[in-house]
Amino acid sequence: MFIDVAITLLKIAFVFGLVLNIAGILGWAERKQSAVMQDRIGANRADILGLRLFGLFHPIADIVKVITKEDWIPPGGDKFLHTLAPFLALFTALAVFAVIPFGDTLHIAGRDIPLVIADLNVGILFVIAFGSLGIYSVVLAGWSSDNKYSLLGSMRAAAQVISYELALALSVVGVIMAYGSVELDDIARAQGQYVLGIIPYWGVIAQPLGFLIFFAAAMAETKRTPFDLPECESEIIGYFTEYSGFKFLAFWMGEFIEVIAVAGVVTTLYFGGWQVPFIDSQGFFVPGLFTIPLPHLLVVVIQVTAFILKVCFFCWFMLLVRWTLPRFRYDQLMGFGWKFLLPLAFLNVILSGVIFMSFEG
Amino acid sequence: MSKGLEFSKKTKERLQAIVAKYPEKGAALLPTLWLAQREFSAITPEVEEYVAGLLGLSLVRVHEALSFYTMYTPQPLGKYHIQLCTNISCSLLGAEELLAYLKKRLNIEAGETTPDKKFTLSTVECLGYCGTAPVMRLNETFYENLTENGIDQILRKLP
Amino acid sequence: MPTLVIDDQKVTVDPGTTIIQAAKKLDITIPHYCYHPRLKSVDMCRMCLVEVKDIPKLQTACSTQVRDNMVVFTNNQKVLDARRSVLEFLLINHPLDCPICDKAGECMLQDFYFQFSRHTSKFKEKKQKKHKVVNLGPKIVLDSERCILCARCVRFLKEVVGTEELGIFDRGDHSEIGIYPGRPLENNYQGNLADVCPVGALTAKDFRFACRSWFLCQENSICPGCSTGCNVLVHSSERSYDKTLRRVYRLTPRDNDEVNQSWLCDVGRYGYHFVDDPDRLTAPSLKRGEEYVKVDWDTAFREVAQRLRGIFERYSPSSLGIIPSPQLTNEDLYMVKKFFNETLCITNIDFKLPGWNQGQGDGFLLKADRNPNTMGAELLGLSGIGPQAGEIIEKTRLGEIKALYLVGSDPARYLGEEKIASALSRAQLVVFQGSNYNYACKFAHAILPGATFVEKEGTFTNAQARVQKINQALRPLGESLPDWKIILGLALTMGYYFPYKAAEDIFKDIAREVTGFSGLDYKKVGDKGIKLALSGG
Amino acid sequence: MKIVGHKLSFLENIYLFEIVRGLVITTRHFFYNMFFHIAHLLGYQQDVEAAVTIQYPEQTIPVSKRWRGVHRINTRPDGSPRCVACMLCETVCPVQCIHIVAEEHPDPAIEKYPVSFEVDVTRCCWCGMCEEACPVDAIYMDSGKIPKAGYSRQDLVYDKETLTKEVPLPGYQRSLNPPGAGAPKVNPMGL
Repeated sequence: MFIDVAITLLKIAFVFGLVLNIAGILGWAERKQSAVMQDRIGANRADILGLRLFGLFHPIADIVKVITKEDWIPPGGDKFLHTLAPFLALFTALAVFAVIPFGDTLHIAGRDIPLVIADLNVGILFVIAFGSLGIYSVVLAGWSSDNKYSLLGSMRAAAQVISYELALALSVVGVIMAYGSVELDDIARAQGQYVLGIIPYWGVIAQPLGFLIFFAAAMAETKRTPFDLPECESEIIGYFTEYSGFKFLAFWMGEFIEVIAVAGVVTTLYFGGWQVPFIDSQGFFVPGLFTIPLPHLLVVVIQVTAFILKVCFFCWFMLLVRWTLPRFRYDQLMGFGWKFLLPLAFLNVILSGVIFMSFEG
Repeated sequence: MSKGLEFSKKTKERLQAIVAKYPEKGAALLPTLWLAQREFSAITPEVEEYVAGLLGLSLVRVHEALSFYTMYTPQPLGKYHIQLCTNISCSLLGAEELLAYLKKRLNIEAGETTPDKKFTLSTVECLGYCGTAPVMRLNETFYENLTENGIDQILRKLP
Repeated sequence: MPTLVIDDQKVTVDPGTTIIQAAKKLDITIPHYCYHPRLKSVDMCRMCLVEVKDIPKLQTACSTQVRDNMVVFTNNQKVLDARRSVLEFLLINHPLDCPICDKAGECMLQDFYFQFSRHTSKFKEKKQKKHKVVNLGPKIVLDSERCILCARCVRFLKEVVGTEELGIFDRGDHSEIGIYPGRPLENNYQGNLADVCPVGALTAKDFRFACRSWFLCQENSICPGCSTGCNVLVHSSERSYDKTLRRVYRLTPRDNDEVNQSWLCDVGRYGYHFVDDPDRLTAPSLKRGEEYVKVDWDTAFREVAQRLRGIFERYSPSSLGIIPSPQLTNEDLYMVKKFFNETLCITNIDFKLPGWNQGQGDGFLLKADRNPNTMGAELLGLSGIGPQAGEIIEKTRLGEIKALYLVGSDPARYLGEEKIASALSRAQLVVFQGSNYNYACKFAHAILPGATFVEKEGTFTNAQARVQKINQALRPLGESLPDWKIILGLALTMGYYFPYKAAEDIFKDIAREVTGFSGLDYKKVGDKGIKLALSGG
Repeated sequence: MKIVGHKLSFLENIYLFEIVRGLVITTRHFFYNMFFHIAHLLGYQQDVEAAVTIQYPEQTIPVSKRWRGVHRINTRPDGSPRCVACMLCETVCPVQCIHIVAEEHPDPAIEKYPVSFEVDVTRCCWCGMCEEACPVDAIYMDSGKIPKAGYSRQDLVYDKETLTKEVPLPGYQRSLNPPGAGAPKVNPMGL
């Protein structure tokens, strides 16, 4: 019993440590990547004793700066909710990681340790539920700021998130149909199959359209360009106008954690989760030809590494998208969500149903 | 505030006669200054004040006249005042050399007086004798067609 | 009455008028330097040459008297050519240093050069060097190189002042204006020399290099220096251009035949410095213990009102004394009278401090009474209601008067510091309202900063009973307010409302209620003022 | 209203392909620049530029000779400013960033000089009209300098001493009289 708790705590520490570190690095990566994409050099000024390390100290400098800033609450605002909102944003973004499996079951010392913090049998619903809960932080932030522009920003955000929630959820239905489970671990495991014996049966193969819909909708959920209307730091005033100091940082981190969460969910649902093609618990194999056995621990390490790399790739990809595409106009945003993505998601569900039915039949 | 400065009786009589000629007393300024220069040898500030008082003029008016006319002198001159013309005609005919000669002979610069107060040398513009240039004026006598020798003779004859 | 034609316009003038004056009637300006309307014409500058029909040579407009049927051309080619040539002559030895010349921007030579000449100099020889920065006296500096020898200054001192301190010395192109060696300018009107000089030769030390003329705004006002009430222009700028951070740069006389012609005495001309003096009071302050604390107007009003009311309740109106100052405008004084005398029934009001009118006059413009509005204070009845001002101070010393309200007056100047100290230290409440710090402020329990004459609007009544208007040239310094507004605010705090929004409203009431002022308003007062019709005055 | 543009084709209307095209462009830049950044780090391919940015203040762009930088006051042979405090630059300045206080110079030939000459570079709009207006060849903007940041507004109000110490960037001098020049070559006022 005690050891179970310890193992769970260890997993939590591993996952959260990883996530928070990646989130911190994403702040640096966003600057550097955008710079490199735009033929610039990017942040490189922060130094410790003359050591600059490609600007890697900038996140640290940011933290120092943000912590020493004045923490200001609007005099007319709701003090409690104003303080609660940013932590809610952090919490909801972080909670998603509880159900994301980051590796195959680890057999060690006679124990079976599933490499997921909480293997809920309603994993997908949990993910979607917490994704939706995130909107509370935004609405509370806008409302408690006693600023009409903040409120408008939060209303925009609420409308946007609710709109894309539908498409998001419906696109996941296809995945559930394909693998017959709502448990993320099952879905990840099921993606170890092969189509025609050689193509990994990943979500993106089974649900190409669903993937696109899910990815677009998930991007919208993270409230980043091209869907960044709730914030629009540069021109329209967003919901965290009245935030400063560490609370602002919390929103900021929350956003990056959401990016990682989306990357994790996309990986799990559509890109095989921790699966590495042609490597299973037995070892490396070429279907129908031969198998090279590998030790169990090595396989698990490879798989966990693969998962992390996939997540990193999607983080990179989302930054790429953010620095490539311009922002939607608000009516275009709503039109896209309701008139395009939602019907497409319905179509995807029906098509998937028809296809899976016909294959099974 | 003439500090004991006063015309002699004879001069006073002459002044009376001069002033009588003019409708206003102040108009007699130039002859009065001339008298004063004769009497006191130079028109010093004290003399100016005296003249101004005599004629009921302001000091500034007297000073204006004094500074306008070159024949009034604010400093006492030597016994002999040599005025050498250095205008065009005279210069063409050697006035410059004569000036240099005079300077050497008297050992003074133009505008200066010898230490024994005998000679004062000054240069003037046209004296109106261009036809017989170069010309110099010694006190009230004009000497024409000057040469270095001529100057020597003139100066030697002086008492 | 000769009728003549100037530039195709017919005009009828008095016999003996000169062409330049006749042209002025038609709003034709004939350029000139030596001519000055208030000085004798001398034909020195030749700038005013005009063509008269049937006279072959050009005539000087400043001295040629008009004849009947005369035909004058002031603007034909012949005249313009002459002007151009005259200017070329005048500028032969004139240095081209407009950038450092104080007169630049208001120099007639500069103006006419740009208007009529714009020639390139043909003069290749070296310019005549003359004396620069010649100290003519305590207030005036001469730059001989810039002088065009129009002799306006010489004639001004001869004809107007009569001191004949300046002359033109030397001859030809060596001619220079100057003083008799060792006799600097000493008269009280030398400030006018800088105004009279059409070029930058004579400049006032007070204004020299302080500011460029084009940075300054001008506003019509009245000199507060004495009871003559000379008409002046206040030259000021809200932005400071010199080290002393002043805002008013100079006062210049404004033409008014009835008062000061075109002149201004030096006492008045240079008496404006108190406006930007460091001793100006800029914020209302209250005495707390030994310290003075700056407060806002509301607090100051509340405190003064409360303490005044306390004295009222404990004693009687006769325990209050008010000493206004004849430096204040009619409007200010009327407010004093209306509030303190008519509303609060205080009878201890008097402005005549002993020696109030015993300065030194000079028989021309400067009067012995150095207050611009003595007549106004008299007419408004601020004297003779109760005891004299000196008695009010005495009564304060004896403790009969518990509260003393000084409006702009400086009793220590007349009565001596000792007397004031012994009197004011006895009073339970001393309120000082005024623009500058003076000895009486030491004993004040409340100091209310008033605006100076350039910072407010109003009227003065001069010794001839002429009502003249002052205009606001600058914003009041710091938090200071026009005196009538202070009394209005105090009255409001004490519960008395007067419906005045501007000084003009008060003047309307003065016109309604005070004999002599009846039927007047600001429009009728105008720029030149209006003489009151006083019976038996 | 006139709508400028072309009608989108079907493929463009789907956006998907256009999005991918955009992503390809940025990705290409990313990898290209990334490659060279790393190569530079390892000391290779130094001559290939992978970024268009300039590392100011270590590097600066070479500016045109007509470029207007921080003001400079030209000097007389004795090192004092040539300025005669005529305030024409102050007059012409459209943003009122120049503030001069004039005073009598002990030398009557110079007559007037600035006791204080301040340029508020936070207000300056770098129009160069002061250069044009100056009659005595005193103010120039040829120092080739960009004003450095300051910790207070007063840091960015340059006084007479600072401005006099500025020298023209070599080869950029616009005045015919170098600082401290003897006989002035341009001499509009005989100064």
